[in-house]
Amino acid sequence: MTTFSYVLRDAFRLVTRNITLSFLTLVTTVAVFFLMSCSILFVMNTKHIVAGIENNLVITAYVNKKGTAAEVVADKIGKLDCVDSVRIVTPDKALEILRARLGNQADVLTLLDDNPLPPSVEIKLKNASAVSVVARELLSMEEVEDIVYAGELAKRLEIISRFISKFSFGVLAIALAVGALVVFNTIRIGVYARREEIEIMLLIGATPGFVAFPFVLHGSIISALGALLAGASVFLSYDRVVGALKASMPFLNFMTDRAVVMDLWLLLVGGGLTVGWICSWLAVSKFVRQAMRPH
Amino acid sequence: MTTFSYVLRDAFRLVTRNITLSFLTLVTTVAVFFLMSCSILFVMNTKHIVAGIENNLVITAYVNKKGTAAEVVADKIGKLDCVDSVRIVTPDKALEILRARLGNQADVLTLLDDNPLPPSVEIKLKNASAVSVVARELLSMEEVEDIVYAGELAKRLEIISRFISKFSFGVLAIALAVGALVVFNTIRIGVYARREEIEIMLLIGATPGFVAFPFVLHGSIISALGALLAGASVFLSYDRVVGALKASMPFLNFMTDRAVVMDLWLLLVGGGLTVGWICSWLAVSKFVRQAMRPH
Amino acid sequence: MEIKIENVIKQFPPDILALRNINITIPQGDFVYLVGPTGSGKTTLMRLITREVVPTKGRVLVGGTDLRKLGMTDIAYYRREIGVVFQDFRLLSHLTAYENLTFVQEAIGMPKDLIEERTNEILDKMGLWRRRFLYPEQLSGGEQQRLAIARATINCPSILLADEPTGNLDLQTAEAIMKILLSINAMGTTVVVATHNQYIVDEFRQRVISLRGGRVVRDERKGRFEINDDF
Amino acid sequence: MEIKIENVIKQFPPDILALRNINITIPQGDFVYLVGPTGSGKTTLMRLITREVVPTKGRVLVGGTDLRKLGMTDIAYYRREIGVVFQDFRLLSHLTAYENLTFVQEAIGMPKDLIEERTNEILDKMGLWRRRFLYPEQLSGGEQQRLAIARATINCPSILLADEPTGNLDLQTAEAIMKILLSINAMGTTVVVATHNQYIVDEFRQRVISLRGGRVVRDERKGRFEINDDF
Ligand SMILES: Nc1ncnc2c1ncn2[C@@H]1O[C@H](COP(=O)(O)OP(=O)(O)OP(=O)(O)O)[C@@H](O)[C@H]1O
Ligand SMILES: Nc1ncnc2c1ncn2[C@@H]1O[C@H](COP(=O)(O)OP(=O)(O)OP(=O)(O)O)[C@@H](O)[C@H]1O
Ligand SMILES: [Mg+2]
Ligand SMILES: [Mg+2]
Repeated sequence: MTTFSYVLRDAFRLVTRNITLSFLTLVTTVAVFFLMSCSILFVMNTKHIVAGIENNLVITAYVNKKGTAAEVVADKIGKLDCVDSVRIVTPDKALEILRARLGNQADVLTLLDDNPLPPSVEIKLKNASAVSVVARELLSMEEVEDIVYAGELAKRLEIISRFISKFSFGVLAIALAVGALVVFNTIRIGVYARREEIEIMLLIGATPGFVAFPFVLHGSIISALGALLAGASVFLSYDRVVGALKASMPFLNFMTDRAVVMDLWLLLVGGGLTVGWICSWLAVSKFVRQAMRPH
Repeated sequence: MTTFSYVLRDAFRLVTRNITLSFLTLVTTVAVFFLMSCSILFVMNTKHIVAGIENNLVITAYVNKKGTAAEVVADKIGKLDCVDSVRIVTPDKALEILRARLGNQADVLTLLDDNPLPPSVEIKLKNASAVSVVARELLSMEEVEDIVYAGELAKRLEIISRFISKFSFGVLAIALAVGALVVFNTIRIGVYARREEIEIMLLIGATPGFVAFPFVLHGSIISALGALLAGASVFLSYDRVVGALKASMPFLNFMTDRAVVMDLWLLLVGGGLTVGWICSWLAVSKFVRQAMRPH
Repeated sequence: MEIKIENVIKQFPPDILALRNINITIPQGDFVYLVGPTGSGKTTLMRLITREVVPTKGRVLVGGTDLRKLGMTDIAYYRREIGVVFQDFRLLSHLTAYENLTFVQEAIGMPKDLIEERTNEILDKMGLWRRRFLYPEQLSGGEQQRLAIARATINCPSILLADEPTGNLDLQTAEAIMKILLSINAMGTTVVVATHNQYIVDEFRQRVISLRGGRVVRDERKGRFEINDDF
Repeated sequence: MEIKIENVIKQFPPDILALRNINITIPQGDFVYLVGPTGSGKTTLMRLITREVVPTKGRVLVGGTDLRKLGMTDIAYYRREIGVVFQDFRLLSHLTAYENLTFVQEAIGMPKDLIEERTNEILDKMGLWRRRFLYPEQLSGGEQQRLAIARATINCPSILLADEPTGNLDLQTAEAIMKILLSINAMGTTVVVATHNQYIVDEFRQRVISLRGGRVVRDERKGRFEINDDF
């Protein structure tokens, strides 16, 4: 009991005694975790935006004029999982569009004996990767005469999306490494600064665990607190920042789900605690073992 | 002379004596500077890509059929600075395009007594912000009957481009702050770890400058070396990374100018040196002044 | 616990022979002066017993256990049975005088009220009561030394090693300290005192082990301080 | 440089009166023993002269200059004229014995070959030649003390302050050290030695200033060590 209360007090002393130093470390940790969450949110938003663009992907299928061909196609395709919605464009509608395009010379179209334009079905997809599947499906239907879709754009978006997934892992890995390094470094230098004390404590019968524990606690507290504060500032400012971005770029589809940011926050604190604990332990245990080694 | 050589040796000793510690600090600095240059390059590439898209911006101006109206407009507009190139689309060409669009029902167009389509001029711009200027200019010409341009897209690109400029400052500022903090922190803790030595040196007659200098040198060296190594790894890997990206995303217009990366490298090292110098000086000078204060 | 040092040679790199074939047995409850000129190996001998130093050859047995065989945690528990007054005090500079004393008691898990009581008592006995909230660097040399002695004795160790415990003290205080050490010894604790202080050795006569160049040159019950012990 | 301590009172927070109205004049070339029981203010008095401590009241003049008026760099240059053997040695733990000596000479910009020569000479004189590549923590207590003395004297200071310079030394070595201090004094250096060592004070008789509870209770030319100097 007394032992445990000593450990707590000593960890507390480690934090408070060199308040400037602890503060600096904390600020660094906050900055690192802040950068980290910013990168994560950036990646998440980019994915969200790309997904938004993908949602507007449309395949136009021209069908033959026989009876209800358009309805049949729309029905069949509409049942696919990856399809968001379908819309039928009748020949009349198509002609209307052409007429609008020809402007004041559109009268020429009245000379057509029959509407030569085919009916078509516009299919909205849920994501870019579905394009080729749906396209193949459409082509296999006898009702479909031709299909037109932004094949290039679809492919591009798919590639970018996949790349961002990879990139996000990279950013996370680097940020995590830097965060861990900063904590490890701080604790290591802190241990080094108190090397004499550690040696003395070990000499007067303190167990290695007892000596190491305050440092481990110190590292974990600073790291977790850093993550907490970084998360808090992100959480509190996210809505406002996204609001401002949305106001100037309403055409981009930002992520506005607070729950996701909240999850990120929790994840951050958990990660901070774990990283702090592991790093401090690594930093201090080797040193203690070394100090126990006899001459 | 002897003094200076001592200072150099002591700075060297600071680096080598706790080689693990110096190494850790260095790795942290490298990581920070690496993240920093990655952000900068990311921003530069995004701007480059946006600029590439802007380059493909086109305004179509429909002109009246009188004589050489198209040539006159093309001539006048072609002289503007912000215009990249102009191309005249004759009515025949326009009809051809329409015919292609109507497919096997295109015969209907042979019924037209006269080509109803107006001639037009396609104007390629250098950047999105020029769109409204050119548009206004075109509308003021009596030869021009109507203009069509991707107004929304142009505006969006302009906003995104401006936002990225702002964002790049933000990223740079945060990265710089974190870098400075890490260096400051390291030196501060290093000073703290050697507080006894510093006190003793001052007691036996070393001047404050003499005591502080090795620390300042140490901080500058680590920081500059960190920037150097980060710059080197960026410089050496940039071509390969961009090559890989280009291969999978050939439609994006990546920056491939090595000179820019080289400039960035130099900037980084200079920045690292300056930041290291200032931070170490701040870290050590206050401490030395404090140690000189009498009881 | 009996201390048995058997055929111990200690060589520090590269070629400093601090101890050359030492054979000493100190039964539980003995009081031993360790004398000898500077650099003769007194401190090294004590550090063998705390296992700060392991012998290059030979072995050190305390209470029948070869110290070399102890694991890290074992050593911590073993050291709690030994009180040491280090030649350079080794006080914890981030703790006040009061905290330096409570720390060692907390480390072995003593109850809080007992700690408080014993600490106050010993601070008073050592004349440090008015200095209890000062940090070591704010204490005079003699005050630091007394604090180091207080720390070493507060846990009633089985073995007490005191390396030059009166080097910074005036005669009166030195005498008072010696009386404290003797009373601790009377309660059954083995006490080993390394010293250059002739007055103390002659005043309170006990077993004297004299070192010279890392060898035992004299081992005498109720011995005196001889002039060549220090030349 | 004459040392003049005028009406000095030093109070440490909260209420520790370490010095109470001290008036001492030490002319250039004097040799002074500072005696008194532990905690009587000897070290504090010396720290007035190095300007580690400034008086709560009164002033300290060295060579006519009020130490309180010196700027940071002035103090550094002033301290180069003072050699100090600190009670706790204060050796630089990251430097070897050899480097501890060269450092102070480099700090004042002496030429390299002279440094080497003088360092080797004094290492030999202090019996530390074979230990020159060891770090302070690898030296015995007496060896550290001799290294501290070597460092304080190597720059031929105008004033030499030695706080308990023989506390960890055997009699023979202590005598040798005293002879060195006397020979330095003979060359015109003011020497102030704080000590509890009766034998030394009586053997080499010089001016004795005796402190007690922060007051000067005796100031005698060719004085002896009196029994109540240490009680
Ligand atoms: N870690 C070490 N490395 C090298 N040499 C050492 C080490 N520790 C001690 N020595 C040497 O061993 C010898 C004996 O040292 P020790 O400290 O035991 O002497 P001592 O009898 O305590 O002397 P003193 O009375 O001066 O304290 C000394 O010459 C010292 O330089
Ligand atoms: N920084 C400080 N803060 C508070 N008290 C102090 C400080 N420095 C010294 N003292 C007190 O002033 C008194 C005189 O101390 P000083 O070190 O001068 O004694 P001394 O004569 O050198 O004793 P010793 O022979 O034990 O070395 C002591 O009681 C000490 O506790
Ligand atoms: Mg010793
Ligand atoms: Mg003193």
